[in-house]
Amino acid sequence: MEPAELLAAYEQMAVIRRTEKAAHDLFLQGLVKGTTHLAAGHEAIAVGASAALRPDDYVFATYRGHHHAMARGATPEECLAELMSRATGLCKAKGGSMHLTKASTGMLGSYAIVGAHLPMAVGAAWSARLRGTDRIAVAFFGDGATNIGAFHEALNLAAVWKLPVLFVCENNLYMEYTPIADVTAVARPAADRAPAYGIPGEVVDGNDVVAVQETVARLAARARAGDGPALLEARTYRHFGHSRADPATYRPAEEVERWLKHDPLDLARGRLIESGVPEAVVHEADERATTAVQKAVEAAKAAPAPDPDEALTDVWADGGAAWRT
Amino acid sequence: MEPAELLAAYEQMAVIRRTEKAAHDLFLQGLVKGTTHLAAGHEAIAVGASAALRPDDYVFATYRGHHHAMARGATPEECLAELMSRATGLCKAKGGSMHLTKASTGMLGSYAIVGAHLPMAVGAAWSARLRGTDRIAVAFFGDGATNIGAFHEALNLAAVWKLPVLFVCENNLYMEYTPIADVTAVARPAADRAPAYGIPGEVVDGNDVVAVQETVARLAARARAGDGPALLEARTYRHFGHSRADPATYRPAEEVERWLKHDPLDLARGRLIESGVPEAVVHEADERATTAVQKAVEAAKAAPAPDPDEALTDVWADGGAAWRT
Amino acid sequence: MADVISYREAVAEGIAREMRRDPNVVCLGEDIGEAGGVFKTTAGLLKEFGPERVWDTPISEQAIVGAAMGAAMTGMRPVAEIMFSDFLACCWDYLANEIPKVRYMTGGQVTVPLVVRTANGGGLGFGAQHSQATENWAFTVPGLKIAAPATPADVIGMMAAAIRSDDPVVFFEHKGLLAAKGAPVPPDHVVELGRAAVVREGVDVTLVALASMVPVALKAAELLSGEGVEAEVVDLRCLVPLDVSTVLASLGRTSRLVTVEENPYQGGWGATLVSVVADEGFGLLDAPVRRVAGECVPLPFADALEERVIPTVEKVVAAVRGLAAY
Amino acid sequence: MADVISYREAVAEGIAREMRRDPNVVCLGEDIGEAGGVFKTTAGLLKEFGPERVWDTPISEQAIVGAAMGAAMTGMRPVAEIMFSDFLACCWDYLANEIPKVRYMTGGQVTVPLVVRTANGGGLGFGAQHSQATENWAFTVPGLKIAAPATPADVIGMMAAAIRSDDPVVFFEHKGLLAAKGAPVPPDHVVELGRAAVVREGVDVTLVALASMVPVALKAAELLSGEGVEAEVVDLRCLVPLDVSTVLASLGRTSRLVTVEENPYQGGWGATLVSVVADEGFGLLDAPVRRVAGECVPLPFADALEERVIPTVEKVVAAVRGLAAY
Ligand SMILES: Cc1ncc(C[n+]2csc(CCOP(=O)(O)OP(=O)(O)O)c2C)c(N)n1
Ligand SMILES: Cc1ncc(C[n+]2csc(CCOP(=O)(O)OP(=O)(O)O)c2C)c(N)n1
Ligand SMILES: [Mg+2]
Ligand SMILES: [Mg+2]
Repeated sequence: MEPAELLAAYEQMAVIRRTEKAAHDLFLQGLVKGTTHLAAGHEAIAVGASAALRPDDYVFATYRGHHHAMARGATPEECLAELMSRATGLCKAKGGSMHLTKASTGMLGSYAIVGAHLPMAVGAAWSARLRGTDRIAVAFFGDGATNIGAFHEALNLAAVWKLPVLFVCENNLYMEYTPIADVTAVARPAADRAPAYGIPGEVVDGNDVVAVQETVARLAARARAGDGPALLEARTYRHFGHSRADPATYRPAEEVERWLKHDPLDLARGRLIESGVPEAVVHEADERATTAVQKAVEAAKAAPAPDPDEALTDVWADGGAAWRT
Repeated sequence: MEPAELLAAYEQMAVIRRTEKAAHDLFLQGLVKGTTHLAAGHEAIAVGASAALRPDDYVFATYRGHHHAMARGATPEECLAELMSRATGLCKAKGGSMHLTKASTGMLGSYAIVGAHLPMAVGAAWSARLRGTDRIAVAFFGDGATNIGAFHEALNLAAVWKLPVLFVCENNLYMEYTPIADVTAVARPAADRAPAYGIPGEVVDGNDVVAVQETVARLAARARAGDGPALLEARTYRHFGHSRADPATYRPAEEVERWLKHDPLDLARGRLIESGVPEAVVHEADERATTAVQKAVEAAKAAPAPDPDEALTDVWADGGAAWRT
Repeated sequence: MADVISYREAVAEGIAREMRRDPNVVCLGEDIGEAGGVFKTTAGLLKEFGPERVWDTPISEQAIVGAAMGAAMTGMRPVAEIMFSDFLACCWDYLANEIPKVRYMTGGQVTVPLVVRTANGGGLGFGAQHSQATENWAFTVPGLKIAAPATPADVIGMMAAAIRSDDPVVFFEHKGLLAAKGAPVPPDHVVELGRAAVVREGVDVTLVALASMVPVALKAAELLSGEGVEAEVVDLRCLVPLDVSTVLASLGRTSRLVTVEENPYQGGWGATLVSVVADEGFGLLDAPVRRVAGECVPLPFADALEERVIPTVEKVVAAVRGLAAY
Repeated sequence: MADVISYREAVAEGIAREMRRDPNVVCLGEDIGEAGGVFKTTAGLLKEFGPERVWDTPISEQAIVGAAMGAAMTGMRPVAEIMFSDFLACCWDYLANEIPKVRYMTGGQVTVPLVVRTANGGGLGFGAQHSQATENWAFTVPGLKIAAPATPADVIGMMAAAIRSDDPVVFFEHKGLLAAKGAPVPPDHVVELGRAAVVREGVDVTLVALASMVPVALKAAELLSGEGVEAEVVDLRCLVPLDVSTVLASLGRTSRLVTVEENPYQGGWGATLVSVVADEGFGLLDAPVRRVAGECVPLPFADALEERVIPTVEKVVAAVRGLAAY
């Protein structure tokens, strides 16, 4: 990554981090209903991958997907408005935190059933190929998803059909409250499964935005060239609990400390300074991020609630919800 | 295997072969309704494995399961009566060819949804352990089952919980009409997946009853001793088509010929003669098998049809079918 | 054009017509290519359209339907085959939680124009795991259109409508009807989804049926005619959209309703129709509403047992006779 | 004994009572051990019974329920948790094709004494994939018993009956009721499956409800009482066995039926109940039967939208008022 690119990536990560913090606070204030699964700590995966993808590629994410939505073009305001049940939300307040989607920029959805979107990404890659494009598809998922059936079916089909799809596991060491190591037969839940599908399996530091960008770029180029899928395991850690107000007390303090020291923003900042970018410039990026998110919070708060009758639209392609004639 | 054991195994295989042939003929005569999936060619896997198991172990099989039912104690008459919709059938004519079950001898069922019984076998092994026994469970399944989600979930759970369960894949190179190689990312659909679960994966000649017996005995001892599951891929070939009257024209003539020459009965017969058993003795075993199956066919034909009201029993443990009070 | 076409041939023909019209229509499923499908309902497609349009898959129902979904969201019109409708259970998450919900939960950002075709129903001695009529499973999930044709012409016409639909459609092909024959079907025959057909007129009772139960109801109507009872028979064709108007209009003439369905009584589609009628048609009814439905047991193997479970002509006749007192 | 017990605590207490009684009862599921379940409905079980009785699993719904089935067939009484009832779709094959059918298709050779517990229902802003009331899915499948308690006492009593049952039971714990409180429950409290409860007496109309809809119906009844309409409220408690007698007996007194269900109208459980009544209770009815059910859309996220979709007290009151003309 060139310094300018890295600075842009840094700022994007800073925006995501602040948006997640805002979402957390708004949840505790009762302004965000239901649940949230915050991605603070995971920013480098979304931003690094996004930097390596083309705008016309397809991305599929999980309920922990705010970072992917924003990395693929959703604004903090759109996201927060959705979380706060506003008519101006990304999904008109019909989706909520777990289903952020921005189809217009290729962010084809956040799915809340573990593993379900991996076959969808396979289908998008298949479609890209059938329509004669060289787009690729990427599915981001958690370590916990590697033990569910859909994972296995998706990887095998992608490999057999040699489709341009990347499977990117965000291994944050935990499912909800249980360590992935307790329930997985191999040490590297994703990478160690790649040989079962005859595809490359790699591990990358998911907190290093440069490493993520480079690795995804390489695997994406391979996929785009027709050499088939790959499985990437990006090691990372979440800064908040699993969801809502989970204090994550099941994680050893020493482990938390170690990972908080290995923060994606800190890492990127270090790289920026190292490459000669003045601290003041980085600071300005931080400031811009802070302001942007503050404005987004205010705008989302000010936005109107949805009309209840909106509940009876959008089932069918004609916009309606009639099930009888 | 001692010669006496091998002779018994040979006779059992001969009985199975003749029963399958009878089932085929009865189907063509319209006396067997629905469908059949014959296991002629697969006999050595059922008989070899059975010889290595204890009578109190648990076995789970597929719709292609006649050989397992008989290897685990079902008589040809019980099986054929079931296929011919007789009240005396193994499952009272409620199950049919695809669901042969003999729970009293640990043959816990034949399941017609590909892959579904693998988790059940895991559960039986878990239960064996929880109840403080050293029983093991075995799931037999086809090559096609290795690409379905339940396979993945079952193997991972068995490995994580280190359960006494063996997964035995009967790789006959085809699913229904499509070669397994066309739709599988690795060359050995079962064995090549074992590393993804950190368990042993082996390949055995599934037409050699001695090799099967020895391999299963070794893996069973391991499982019984608490060393966890294993995945065995037994190479074999079916003599009939996939089901019903399928002529299996999708298989190259050369391939068929090669495999018919590698017949499990011929192989066992060769070994018997080699080990000094007189041809006449083998011939007698053949004759006994022929007579037994002929008698079974006659008995099954003579058996009564089920009372239609039997359809309204056996849903609940109380024997009834009432869904309302 | 051949003199007659079978229901089985109509499936392949219906798909082929749409594949000729629209290059975005692709098929995927187990053994659908060279083998032409285990029911021969995709026979000839690989030959005509080649391997870039007709894809054999592993035994991976989740990947089949999940991939179809991803392709549908990105510009294709996939037609996915699930070999037996019982196996919909193996990919139920896609039918229940993903495909019917993604348009709604994204606030209308994406559409999922796909068809999931599947061989449905009993009566062939295939046992408990290969014989169910599962259209009622799909009926529990808002967001799926549900088609279940009873004739070759409807197979072609409804297949056209299903593939052209921008909404997801589950298309139930009844195994018991595959050999049924019908008149050849004119080019560009389209049967709009959600239009029931009055396939026999009558004034004494309305029989509402679907798929294989349509011929059963028609035969019952014939027998009843001999007894002086003229039954009107409505072929629903679709469960969603559900053509309530046609049913209520028929009841306006007959004042009596008997539904004929292969689903088990508990949770069968007839229940929903009856509940609409018990509300909106209360004033029309002269007699109790009867449902001739499957018994609430798994499907048994033996013919004699299966007949005890699945509705038959005799059971329909008996149900109608039972209303004579009113 | 504490003064009150919450529905949430009642789940853990109900399981614990049976685990104390019977060493063959074991639990498995995601995050049920140390974490006590994401809804804290298994809190304390690991501590009391240890890791050989309480097993954390990978995210593998098929393996969880499939393993429970294999264990149940071989002498154990497993209690499997599926975290949200929406995820039943991920192991639907076991619920639809395996567990309810194996006894029947083996001619009665095996039984499957297991409980699948799951957090059900909406109203909490969890969105389309975590909010469904899916008891109607199970209701399409003969061979499953279906329990859905509305009070802490019933949770304990029905949990005892479910775990002791030799038949498979799907046990729906309503997320919206978890915080509800009730009186402490005496030792060995067992509520037989298939017995509805008349939870309020009345003579003008019968409201039949289940789980979280029971308090909704009760509140509606109170409001209606102020208008001079006395509603009888029946808590069904189970869908299978379905207590038709209690409902018909109530109708004998009231002649009017309104069902209150969280399922979508299409394919909801109320439909089957109404169809029984439209047949066997035809002579009792003075008015149309009304179903207050979920709208036929996925569950939306925002509170304002979700309330538009799920039955509310107002909707029940309006439905009953609508019958005043009869
Ligand atoms: C099929 C399914 N099972 C269970 C859940 C409940 N659940 C939601 S998130 C989660 C943990 C997922 O862990 P992981 O895949 O590691 O992702 P992370 O949350 O750590 O990003 C679970 C079990 C679900 N959503 N879907
Ligand atoms: C989940 C599921 N999908 C599809 C089928 C239809 N089907 C029955 S047998 C079969 C082929 C299975 O092949 P394999 O596992 O190799 O076993 P074999 O028949 O060769 O013994 C298929 C696709 C099924 N029964 N279950
Ligand atoms: Mg994780
Ligand atoms: Mg095979």
